[in-house]
Amino acid sequence: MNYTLSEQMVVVAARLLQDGDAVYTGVGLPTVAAFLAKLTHAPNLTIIFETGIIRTDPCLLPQGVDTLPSQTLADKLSDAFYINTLAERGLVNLGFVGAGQLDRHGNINSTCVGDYRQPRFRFPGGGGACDIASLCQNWVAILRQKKIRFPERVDFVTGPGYLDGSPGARERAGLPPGTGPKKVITDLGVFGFVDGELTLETIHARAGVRLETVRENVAWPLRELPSVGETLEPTGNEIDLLRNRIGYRSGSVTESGG
Amino acid sequence: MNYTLSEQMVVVAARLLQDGDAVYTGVGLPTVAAFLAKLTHAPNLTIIFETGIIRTDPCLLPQGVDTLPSQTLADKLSDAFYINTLAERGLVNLGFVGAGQLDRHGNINSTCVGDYRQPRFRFPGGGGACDIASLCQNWVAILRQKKIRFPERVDFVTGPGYLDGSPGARERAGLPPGTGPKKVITDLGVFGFVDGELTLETIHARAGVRLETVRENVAWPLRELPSVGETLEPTGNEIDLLRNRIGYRSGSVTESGG
Amino acid sequence: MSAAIREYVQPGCTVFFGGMQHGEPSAAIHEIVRQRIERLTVVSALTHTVALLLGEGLLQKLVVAYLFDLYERENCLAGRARRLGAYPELEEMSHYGLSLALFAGQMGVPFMTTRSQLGSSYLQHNPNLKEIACPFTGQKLAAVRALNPDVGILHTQRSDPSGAAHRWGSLGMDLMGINACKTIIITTEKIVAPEIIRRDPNRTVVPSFRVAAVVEVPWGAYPLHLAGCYNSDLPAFAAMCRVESTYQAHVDRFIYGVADRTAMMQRLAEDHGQPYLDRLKIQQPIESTGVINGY
Amino acid sequence: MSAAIREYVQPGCTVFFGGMQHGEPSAAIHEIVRQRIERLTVVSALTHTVALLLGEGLLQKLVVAYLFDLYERENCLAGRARRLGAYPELEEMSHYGLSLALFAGQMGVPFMTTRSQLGSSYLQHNPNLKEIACPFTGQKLAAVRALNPDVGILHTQRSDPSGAAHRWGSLGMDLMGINACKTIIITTEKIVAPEIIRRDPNRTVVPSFRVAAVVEVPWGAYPLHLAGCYNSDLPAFAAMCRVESTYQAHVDRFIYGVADRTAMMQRLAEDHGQPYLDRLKIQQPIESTGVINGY
Repeated sequence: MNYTLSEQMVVVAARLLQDGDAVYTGVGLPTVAAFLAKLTHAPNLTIIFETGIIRTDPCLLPQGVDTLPSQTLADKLSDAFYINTLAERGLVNLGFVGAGQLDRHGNINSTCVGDYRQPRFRFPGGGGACDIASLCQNWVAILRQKKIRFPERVDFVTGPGYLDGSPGARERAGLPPGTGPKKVITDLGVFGFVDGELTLETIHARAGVRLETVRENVAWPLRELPSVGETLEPTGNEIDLLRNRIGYRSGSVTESGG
Repeated sequence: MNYTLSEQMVVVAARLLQDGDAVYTGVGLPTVAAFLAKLTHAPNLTIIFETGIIRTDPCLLPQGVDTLPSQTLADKLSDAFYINTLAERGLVNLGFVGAGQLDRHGNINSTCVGDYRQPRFRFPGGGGACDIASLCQNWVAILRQKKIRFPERVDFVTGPGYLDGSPGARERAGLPPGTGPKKVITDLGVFGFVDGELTLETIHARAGVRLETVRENVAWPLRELPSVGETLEPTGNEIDLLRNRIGYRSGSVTESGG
Repeated sequence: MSAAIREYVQPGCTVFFGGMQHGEPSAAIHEIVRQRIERLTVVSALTHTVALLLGEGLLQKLVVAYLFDLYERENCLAGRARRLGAYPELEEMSHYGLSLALFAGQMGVPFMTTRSQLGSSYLQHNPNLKEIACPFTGQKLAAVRALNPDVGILHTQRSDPSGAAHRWGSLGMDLMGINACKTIIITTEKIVAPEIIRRDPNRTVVPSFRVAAVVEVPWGAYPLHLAGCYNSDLPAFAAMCRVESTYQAHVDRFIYGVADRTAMMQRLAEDHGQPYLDRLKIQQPIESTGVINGY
Repeated sequence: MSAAIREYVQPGCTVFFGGMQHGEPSAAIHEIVRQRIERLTVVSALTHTVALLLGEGLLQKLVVAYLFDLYERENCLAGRARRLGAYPELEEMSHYGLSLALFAGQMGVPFMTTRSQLGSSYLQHNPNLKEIACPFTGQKLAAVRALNPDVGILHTQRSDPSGAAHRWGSLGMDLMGINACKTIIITTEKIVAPEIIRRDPNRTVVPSFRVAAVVEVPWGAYPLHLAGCYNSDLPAFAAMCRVESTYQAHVDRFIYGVADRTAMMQRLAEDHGQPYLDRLKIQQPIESTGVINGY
């Protein structure tokens, strides 16, 4: 079966969604993943975009989060305030975020590298990523994997993961109990968290990814499950839906949410 | 000229409104007063009802604050939250309140007489009176005058006047600077405040009210302006507008706002 | 209605009713009375038929700024509650305070602030109000503690079968109130196709995943007015509450004596003639220009 | 437009622009560029044409959660600002944090709270965020300090001459943002009769006593989309910003080289043909069912 790594990432993300979930998604792969879940195993999914759009029907694939297609015939059009109150109330099951960088404990940085006032590198900023990472019941980061994007410790915590990784660190900081990053999906593999530390679960082996490549593309000795598996491939139905029903073309939308 | 004391009260209230004001009014006399002001000297008045109605056109005289006539063709229909944010921002020039009782320093009580948990007498409660008394730039109380309704000190401060009457008492309590009661209009006379104390300014002498009657109907030695005047009577035009344009009949609406 | 109330309104629970002097869920309140669901804590603002819960002795607590029926000179309801041993505990704050308590509940934060109520006696008697200092300016503020009622009931002009509903007219505490609730019941004048709702999604009250039950009930807010639907019959309601005899006759005939709101409205028409109800209907409807969406 | 901007947008003032990835007041932003009003502090969320203020060196400070153009690899604007000595000071918080800052501004209270941003680095670098403890529960919260911009500009689909305007579609930070501002400018696709607005007063943005100026400007949000009016032309805008040469040509021809938005749209039609604009228009309009009011 022929598929791209982007399609693999989308399919992994889609499978994390459960029927009946409310999901907070950003532009790009997360939206495609939500639409795919909706058309497969999660018909009662509610999809939330940060400008205030709440919809249960898929729409023409948005080029941005907010377009006339993504607004039209929405279930509710509200605002950035309202949808975050849903999240802070604990009513949003999952959030997808993109990230400039992600560290050993799942903290994300979409702000800057180096000193905040004299940064070596400036990202565009976190947008709503911090809100998703702070407030949704759980969240999932989707980003392409390069060593420089996976430092051991980010210089700026734009969105809190498990902070220093100590037990209860999020709760001590005041974040809602039980929240935090659940998975990280890259073009190389899928990661979970064990004791607050990023932990490799599966690699996209069928698409040709090797374990060594995954290890080489984080800046610290990567923790791995005792037996790292192979990411389940997309099914023919999933690829068909992606390409022909949703209209997704790898590269036609940007990678990052949030 | 024949007119009722209610009409006198309405006319005094109307004359306190200035063109361009935003006024927060309750059911009854205050609404009638706002409509009268609108039809005479204050065509650019904005009238705000506490359920969220904001209108610049008079409407059929509401029996309650909120009716289909008072909603229809409003300038904006919002909610109890929104209109109070306007007040807390300092954007509401005047508020009218009713009161069960009003004391020497202009504090109002629409809650209870006696101990709060074992009251000798229960009023229906303050509703939005405290918000008006706390937040509007200034406020005016309208109530019928009986000694029992003008105690020296109320048992429950439902809406803050000048509290204990000491200089800056409202500001020390944390209330917005410069706010407070401006006038009290009764069926006997019109009062202002001097040094935070209720002070008689005019009596409805032309309607037969005597100074002694006003003094007898407060529970403390009443402070008076050096020369207590006579309340200016309604003009023929005002009475005509009240009766024939606004449709106000004395007794057809209840006295109290808030 | 009967099933929705039985399932979601439990004895002893906290209920929010929308409709601040406009379009309250009176049919739902009648059903609560009919089922005699007791020990309720009611959070509401300027709702009128809540008086029936007081008169029937079903209240344990009221979280309000105002309730006309507490004025014992005016009608028989508070007196009835006393005799039934069910005069409710009162938790009082101002209307804005109450809207902030519900707003904080909607937001999932533990409190909100205002300068209203500073200097008042509410702060001394209500433990859910506290004076705090602003961390930036040092200024005093009244903190109002969040309220999250167990169940909220909002009456609406139209809803689709999933509970995506449109409500318009003055909104009182409807939006923050219903959003603050853990469980939401939507009652509606008319169930309509989802497309009717989705062609104007800015007006939708809550997303349907928040709604537990939807009940179609024409005249569901009577005797209150409801924008676009009917005017109020409040003078008749107030008169009925004044003395025991008319009150008792009313609840026997129009609540306990009927199965539902449809039967109640039939009885009203029988007793007073159909023109009695027809005169409440909108005589001069004014329809808005719609909005355009699409792409 | 020219007069409204000149009167109300002063050099050095703080400006809020509505339109979070939807229908921003781009014609007003062009006019600010044309008048070269400098040292602006801009408060906004996901507005695109704010990039022009950056590229033209007119910003002193940005209060934002995200600005694409800070990503210097992607386009030439931040680099231009640096060269002009006008790279803005950044005050950053999350989008929800920003909406709360504006909401507190609307409310007239000095702060609002959320758990978002706790544990993040925003709290260390932004003095307008502080950790506080809830007076009721003791739990930690992030307090976000209120923002009251000097002037706010919101583009709307329709407005009456007094500034009572309807805006629909996704609302981003429009309502709390514009309400927080001391002075409000409404720009609108179409000036309509007051009756059109008042037949649906639930949709009215702010009461007209809050509005300082109303400007009719068709295509006033281009290159953004605006619900009911037109789709976006953002890919063209993003491509234009990538390198100096196309950027400079664009601002010369379409901002400095024209008197107003009408002239700009004429030039676009001249350069690219009328079909270029026609394709942005709504191809399949969907009109809502109106609401009824009256009595």
